[in-house]
Amino acid sequence: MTLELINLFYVASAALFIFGLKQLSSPATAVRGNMLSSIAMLIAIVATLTGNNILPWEWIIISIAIGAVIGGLAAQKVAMTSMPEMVALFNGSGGIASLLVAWAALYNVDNSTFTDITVVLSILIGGVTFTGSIIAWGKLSEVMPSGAWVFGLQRVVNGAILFGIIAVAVIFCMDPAADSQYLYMLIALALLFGVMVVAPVGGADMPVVISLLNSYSGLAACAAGFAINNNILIVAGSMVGAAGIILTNIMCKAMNRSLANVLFSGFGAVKQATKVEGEVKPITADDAYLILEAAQSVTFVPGYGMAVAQAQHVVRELGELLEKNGAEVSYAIHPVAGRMPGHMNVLLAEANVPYDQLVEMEDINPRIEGIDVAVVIGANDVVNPAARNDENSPIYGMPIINVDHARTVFVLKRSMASGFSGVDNPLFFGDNTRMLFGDAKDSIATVVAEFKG
Amino acid sequence: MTLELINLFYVASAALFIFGLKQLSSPATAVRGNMLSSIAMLIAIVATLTGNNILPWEWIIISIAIGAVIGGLAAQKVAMTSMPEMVALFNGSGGIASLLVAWAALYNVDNSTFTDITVVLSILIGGVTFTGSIIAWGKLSEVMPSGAWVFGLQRVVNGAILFGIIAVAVIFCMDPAADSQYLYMLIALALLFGVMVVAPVGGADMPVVISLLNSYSGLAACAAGFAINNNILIVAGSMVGAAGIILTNIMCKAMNRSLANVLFSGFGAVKQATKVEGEVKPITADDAYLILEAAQSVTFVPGYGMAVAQAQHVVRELGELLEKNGAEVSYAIHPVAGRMPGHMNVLLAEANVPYDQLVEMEDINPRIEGIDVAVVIGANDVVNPAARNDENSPIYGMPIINVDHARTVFVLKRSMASGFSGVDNPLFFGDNTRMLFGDAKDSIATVVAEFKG
Amino acid sequence: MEMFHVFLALTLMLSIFLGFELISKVPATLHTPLMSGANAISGITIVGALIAAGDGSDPLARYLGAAAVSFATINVVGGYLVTNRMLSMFKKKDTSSSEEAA
Amino acid sequence: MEMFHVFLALTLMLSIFLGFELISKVPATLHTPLMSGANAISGITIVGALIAAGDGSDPLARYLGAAAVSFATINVVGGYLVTNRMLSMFKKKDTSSSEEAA
Ligand SMILES: NC(=O)c1ccc[n+]([C@@H]2O[C@H](COP(=O)([O-])OP(=O)(O)OC[C@H]3O[C@@H](n4cnc5c(N)ncnc54)[C@H](OP(=O)(O)O)[C@@H]3O)[C@@H](O)[C@H]2O)c1
Ligand SMILES: NC(=O)c1ccc[n+]([C@@H]2O[C@H](COP(=O)([O-])OP(=O)(O)OC[C@H]3O[C@@H](n4cnc5c(N)ncnc54)[C@H](OP(=O)(O)O)[C@@H]3O)[C@@H](O)[C@H]2O)c1
Repeated sequence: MTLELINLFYVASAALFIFGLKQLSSPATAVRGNMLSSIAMLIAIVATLTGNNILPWEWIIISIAIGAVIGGLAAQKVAMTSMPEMVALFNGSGGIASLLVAWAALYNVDNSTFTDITVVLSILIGGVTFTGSIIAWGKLSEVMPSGAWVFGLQRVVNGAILFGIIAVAVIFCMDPAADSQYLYMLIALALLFGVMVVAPVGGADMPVVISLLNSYSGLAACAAGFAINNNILIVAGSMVGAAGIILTNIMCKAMNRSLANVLFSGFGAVKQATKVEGEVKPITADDAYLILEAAQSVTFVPGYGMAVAQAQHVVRELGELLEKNGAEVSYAIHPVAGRMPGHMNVLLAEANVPYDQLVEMEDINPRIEGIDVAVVIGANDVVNPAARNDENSPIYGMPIINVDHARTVFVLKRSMASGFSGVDNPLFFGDNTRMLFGDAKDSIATVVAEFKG
Repeated sequence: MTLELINLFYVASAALFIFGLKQLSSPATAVRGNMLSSIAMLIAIVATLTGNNILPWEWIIISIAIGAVIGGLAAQKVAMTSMPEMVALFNGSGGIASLLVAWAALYNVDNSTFTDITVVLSILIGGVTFTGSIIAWGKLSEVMPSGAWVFGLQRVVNGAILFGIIAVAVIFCMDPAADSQYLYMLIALALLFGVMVVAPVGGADMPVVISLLNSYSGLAACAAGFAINNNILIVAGSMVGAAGIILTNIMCKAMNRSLANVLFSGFGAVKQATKVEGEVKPITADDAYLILEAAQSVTFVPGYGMAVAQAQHVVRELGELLEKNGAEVSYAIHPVAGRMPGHMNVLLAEANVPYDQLVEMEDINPRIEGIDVAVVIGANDVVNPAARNDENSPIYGMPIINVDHARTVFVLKRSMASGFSGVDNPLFFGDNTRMLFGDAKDSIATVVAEFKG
Repeated sequence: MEMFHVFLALTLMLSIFLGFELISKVPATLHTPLMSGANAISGITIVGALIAAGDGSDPLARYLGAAAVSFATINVVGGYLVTNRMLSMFKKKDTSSSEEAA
Repeated sequence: MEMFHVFLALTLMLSIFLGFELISKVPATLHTPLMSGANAISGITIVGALIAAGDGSDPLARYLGAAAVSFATINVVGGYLVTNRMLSMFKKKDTSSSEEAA
């Protein structure tokens, strides 16, 4: 095909990507949207393959086969609870791919300064995304220590690296060559910088970092698109960039923190909340059963603990039993419950909870007074009333699900330990709160057994 | 400036157009949005003027001056009630401008076939838009007879014109020249076709046609953009095209008719609604005052009659008096009340009614049972319960404001005449309906006078 | 077909999608100003008029261009002014709203 | 700077705006699949890899390109498959939802 025709196919491909994303706006059409998007990708790839100057065929087949096997296996094997790690790794491989593309583009003879600048950008963004993602993955999967890695001269060192990057980039652009030593220095510095930027962020804040790196992997593709004058890379890359930035933003807002705060400061260490005191009223699964049996309306509020306990299936079972028993059942989902946006939704969907039973925070709060029992399953920060009442709390201002306003609250967790933010939770001492200690899956399974007789 | 730099300014201009449209999404920011959009236009014009091959300066100054004076005067003089006519005229001038641009583009030496095709498209769309808009303006302003102009062989004649256009276009593209006789034929046919397409549509359906022509004026700009390889014309033209199509769609949906039905068939002539019979209970302005004085909640439902009577100012005055009197006052706006989308909103805004007192149909209907008095001011079709109940009615299925569910309904109109659709209105015979006959402005002014003393 | 025609097609495709997304967010209250605002924006043909008439050698091209400039300017000036006039009338509750009363 | 760089910039600008409009409509329920879907789309660099590596004469360019193709393919294949796996789990009430019960 001529270059013009190939590019016309790219236009068609871009339109399909857009249609695909449009259909992601509802769970009912989302599967089709993903399908359309993959067809768009196929069109772009096939159109490219018809061009003249491409890799030799054997090389293409082998490299695609390798990638397809790895990607396919990963997609099939990954547990829904490990999606954050998987996304992190994919971000990394997107980043390194863009870095390599930009590097290879240097071997083209007719590069202008404009192109060189975009090559440098692509290498930088791609490199940072690559190593940053690996560190994020390591911290999340606890292959590496997940704490914030802080040392005295951190700012100075990072400043020096940044300065080095700029200097080397300028020197390289003045005399660019594919085998310039400055190129190697640039790549090394970008990779190093990725490590240095992500390492000081605590494992707990990784989801925000991952989403940001998601965005970067898109921007890297954009930059690579400029480097090789390719439109479809720019269109698709921008979409990915927008997705990452929007999700990052949603998470920061839902935690009531700024992005800078997430990236540049450890959490919880500094601020001190008002000490919480009071009496804790534990309850046994048997007694919980009796109360649930009598309830007219029950709402489940899942959190990270449900993912840890893998309790979603028994929760769905309990939900169905309660419905059969005549109660109205809903699932209230906080935007940052769990460890990534939409985490709880995916787990519950996996357990076959219909998505029209899921209720968002803004919709449940106005009617929570009318709920008989709110069952908090391994959630903690997202139901912490201190966010509403205690101005000294580090999470003050974070919007929460007001379970303390329900008639009765059950909190299922293993101990009195605090959640992700390390902040005490006055909910546990509330008059209408009963603590059901133990692994969430076990506790619920016991209640389910009682129901079944 | 170099062509590259000019085009970079076009990119900036396009971004500003987009920002401007984004700010149109709320009345609070809309003024700023319009401002941004005009700055975008200015940037595009100034950047273009720095190019080499432009019209001689004297010509430019004179032609801009002429246009600016006409446009400026029109904008200042037009009454808010005549906005539909004004928009129609502007559509026309946009269309003819695109036609002329495409024509002038033929004098460039290096035209490809692709360019010729886009020139033809631009001439066609521009020409149809021009004469179509003039006819639409004529019918709306009643300079021309506003009925549907129908004659026996219409389809045959229109088919022949269309065939002629295609034939001439093909011949012209095979041997294009700026002074080809086929060009003149093409222009003449396009102008004729515009007349023939709009003439058979009744004056009453003109708003839909105007909105459609709005869209066409944008598409004509797009086509002109292709003809002269200009990006900013394409970006801006697409936005206009989208706006027109979306509004056309909204109108058709709110009337429960298809676009084809609007364009190709007279209205009301064919279908026959169930005959309405019953007793009409008139009321005097004095009695209406007594009831309003005692009302806790009043909602005004304005329609085309309010525009005719120019009653918006007294309505606002009455609203304020009722509020002082302790009643809750709202204005319920049907999406196709009046003669163009948003017509009532503009009139009420002109009379200083705050926009947060305006309520949309979907929001008023669920709570209309709780309203003491619904005051229908020159509205008819948009409150016709036949649309809900009478399957034989031509307007059956059109969503309406359910004023008949309010405790009391006042209908202000001059006679028992039907509205725009020519359909009888059972509302007038309702148990809780009182007819306040007379010009809406006079009737309301009387009530206001009673209130004042 | 040349390469920049493809670019133009891409621009068209993206702009149309974007236009639909943006405009469908405009609330019903602002639909009339939206129409006149669209009139103003369609005046962008003025750019085309300046270029197309300048490129040609023939005097007729200039007449056509000059006429096109005039027509497009009507849209630009008239459209933005009347839209601004309309939009300035939209006020929220509790802004000074009672001076203009008749 | 050449003309097509300007075109690329325009494409970038339009795509970013469009991206924001489209993605901000994705409901919270689908945010996790959105992330993995974005992973898949970012695999578009595979197109860049095929081209960049083919254009160069140097064998190193080929190694780089081949590696890039592999990495990008991981994203494409893995991303679409896992997104599809996730999305297929989202069901409405009253579809056959009880077979899989443990
Ligand atoms: N979703 C996102 O996108 C995202 C992104 C970044 C940060 N975050 C943050 O993550 C937090 C999410 O809040 P969250 O309420 O979901 O979780 P959380 O505050 O981290 O609390 C989880 C709770 O689950 C309990 N738990 C753990 N394993 C359990 C098991 N096997 N059985 C029962 N309980 C168990 C833990 O208590 P025990 O140890 O006592 O059992 C813990 O208190 C927020 O602070 C949010 O800001 C979320
Ligand atoms: N808004 C749009 O975008 C749009 C577009 C296309 C079509 N339409 C159509 O237009 C119609 C709009 O409905 P509508 O209810 O607003 O208007 P309508 O159905 O046309 O009724 C207007 C009523 O106002 C009365 N009226 C006229 N002058 C009056 C005066 N000076 N004082 C008091 N009353 C007066 C007339 O009755 P009297 O003669 O007895 O006084 C008439 O029944 C719908 O059918 C809609 O489909 C609207």
